[in-house]
Amino acid sequence: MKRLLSVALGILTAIGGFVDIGDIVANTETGARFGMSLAWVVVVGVVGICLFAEMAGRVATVSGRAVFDLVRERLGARLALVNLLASFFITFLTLAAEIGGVALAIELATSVNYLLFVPVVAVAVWLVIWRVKFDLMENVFGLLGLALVVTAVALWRLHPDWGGLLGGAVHPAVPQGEGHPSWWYFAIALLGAAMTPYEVFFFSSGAVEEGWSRADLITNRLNVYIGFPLGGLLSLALMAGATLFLEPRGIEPGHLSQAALPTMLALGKLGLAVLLLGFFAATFGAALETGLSCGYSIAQYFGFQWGKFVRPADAPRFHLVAMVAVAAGALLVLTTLDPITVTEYSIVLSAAALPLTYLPILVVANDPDYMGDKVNSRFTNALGTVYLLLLGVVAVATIPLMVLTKAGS
Amino acid sequence: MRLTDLLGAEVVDQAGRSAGKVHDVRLVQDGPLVGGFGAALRVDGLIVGRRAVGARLGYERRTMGGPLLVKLAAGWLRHDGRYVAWDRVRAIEPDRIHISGSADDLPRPAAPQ
Amino acid sequence: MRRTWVAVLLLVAACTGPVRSSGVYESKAGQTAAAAASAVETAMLAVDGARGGKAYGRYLTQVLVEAEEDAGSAQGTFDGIQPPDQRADQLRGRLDELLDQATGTLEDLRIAARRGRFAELPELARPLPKVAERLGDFAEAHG
Amino acid sequence: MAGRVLEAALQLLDRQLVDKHGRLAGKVDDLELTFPEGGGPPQVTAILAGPGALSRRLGGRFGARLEAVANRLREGDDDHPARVPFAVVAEIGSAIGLGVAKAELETDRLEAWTRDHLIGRLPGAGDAPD
Repeated sequence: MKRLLSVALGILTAIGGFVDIGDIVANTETGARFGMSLAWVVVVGVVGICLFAEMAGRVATVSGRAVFDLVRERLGARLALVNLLASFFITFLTLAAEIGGVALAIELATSVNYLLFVPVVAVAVWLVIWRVKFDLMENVFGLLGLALVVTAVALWRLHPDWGGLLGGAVHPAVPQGEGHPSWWYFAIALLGAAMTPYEVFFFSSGAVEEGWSRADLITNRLNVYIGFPLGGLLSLALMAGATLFLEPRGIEPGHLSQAALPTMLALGKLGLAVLLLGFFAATFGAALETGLSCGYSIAQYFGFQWGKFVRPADAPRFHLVAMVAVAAGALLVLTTLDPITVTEYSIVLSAAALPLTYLPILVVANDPDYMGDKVNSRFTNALGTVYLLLLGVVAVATIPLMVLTKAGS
Repeated sequence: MRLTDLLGAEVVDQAGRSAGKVHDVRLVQDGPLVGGFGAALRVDGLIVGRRAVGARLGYERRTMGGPLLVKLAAGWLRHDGRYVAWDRVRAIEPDRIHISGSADDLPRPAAPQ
Repeated sequence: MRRTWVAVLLLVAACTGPVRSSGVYESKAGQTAAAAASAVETAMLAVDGARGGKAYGRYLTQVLVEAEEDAGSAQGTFDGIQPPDQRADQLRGRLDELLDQATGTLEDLRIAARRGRFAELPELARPLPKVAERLGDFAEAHG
Repeated sequence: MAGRVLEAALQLLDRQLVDKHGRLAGKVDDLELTFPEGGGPPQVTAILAGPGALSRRLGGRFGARLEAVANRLREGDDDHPARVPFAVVAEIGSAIGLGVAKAELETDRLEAWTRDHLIGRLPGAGDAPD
């Protein structure tokens, strides 16, 4: 019974924890511009994150080594340092975007300028990282993030033309008046939003934080294979809402408030309140994950003690990095750089950086020195190879597309 | 001496011809006893080759699984690996190691476990 | 290295400098109209919400404030571009008239919302559908 | 006796050091090789860890600068990077297990400094997470 409960809890937090500011922005903007024609990318992204999160969780469980340990062991000190600088920069950008997202969510509820909330949010994020136990933190924000299910409820209550939505999704075509480069650029953004590197840093480090053993491997699989796809459905619900309300009116969303319009119109005040709570929880939870991931990646590269399973005094450099990252992220948002713009860049750069993280995971998941009999199956390897090739193409194409489309504008 | 002084150094034979760079150093645990670890690790020889990319992925071990594509790529990048037993090392200079004999008769490294 | 930077700077300068051809000016006008239309349509959805009692005042206020800002900044950017010829002057005159209508109405909506008079929003928003339509047509004609 | 065979770069370098209490104690940034007095091939006598050892791995301008900083941080006259004698190594696996507590190692100095001067002074640093 207790086991069942913990499995259920894990799945629920995986759903609630899937969506962050990147998913909210990418899916709303894409739905508003391209309808459901890029829905397939969300599916590709969800399958990809399932594949690599499961592998990273399995490696961490069996060998006790989290992702950046593997990066350093397999790429060597120099190449791994380049990787660290790139990954840290992107995770830091995402952290800043999430802090901005929390402040924007509060702004929507209070109509007080979001910049005023940024310092408060930063202190709150740091306090949770400093004091709150790992599983409590994960459960609270994962469960609160479930409030985003309201986007799916809204969609269902609207009685949309399901056939039309599905048709748009299964017959992808670039809408009239839009160019192929922009369409592909947004495809990359969606992929980056679904597969952000920090998610695997956090997931694998979390397995160590929670002291998973081989007996937990089933739980790992269930969390990932059930939780993430359901979380992906919430992304698609945001996209469908934008397709129904924003696309026909030519609205080009540039604010978090516009992502809330479909749910507000479908469900009214209660729905809106629940959605804003969901935005808050999703971005706050992701701010915690990215803040911790900044610490995880640096500590794992240099071999410092890391983790919330020891007292802060026993992991001083890890906590120092996390603290400085949160403070610097808040400062970046306080420059009045638009958090939505920061988000857009962070997800696209995430997509470009994915092979850096995914190649070492894929290789080590095949190494019996680490994995014993828990190495990848042939099927996992076949799928992993397809993704590695795909991500390689994405990494090469991203920067040219960014220049060509002036970052999708 | 540090391991880093060997890794990446160019290996040159008596005729002055290069055999490639040191990719790895093979250690065997059969030295004198040290503390709790048992026998000390002794340098057995150098693994030398022209290309270094992919050397760290570990695919030269027979036990390594797939994925096939990565395995093939790593194998292709390392196909010219040679082994220099330590007793052939004559002198160690910065970034350069002189060996006795000719670079042509270096054996392929035996696959480790 | 330094030469690369000079090249990059020149490239950037080429992108943001004065618009010489009227074709480019026209497409900028079309983009501005589309951005303003987006803001107006957003405000209309917010007013729909207010009419049905579907949203909290603070959220509505926020949406309307942002819509006004978006339309205003689109107009500001466009007005900063030097029109290259007489045809462009004409285009600018027509678009500015539409933009003034849009920003004026959005201003009224923002003021009413800030004062908490949400019941007045639907009445104040009456000109919006027409403005949105004309902006949309303009954007399509000059896109 | 044919002993265990290891590839130094592949199976030792860049691995995590774990102390006898399971605490993380740095990485294998380099190995110290010593020629035995009686002649013969060099033996591994210590693991080198920390910025002083890592800097030389990284090479280039960045590595040189890091080495300069590391030298300045080091107190007194010991001019070698932090070393872990190979005698305290207990196990070589996906991590390198040590038979001592990390506080006894030279590699712990920067960690201890950060704790004593920065993190440890904040309220709640010594509390278990709750």
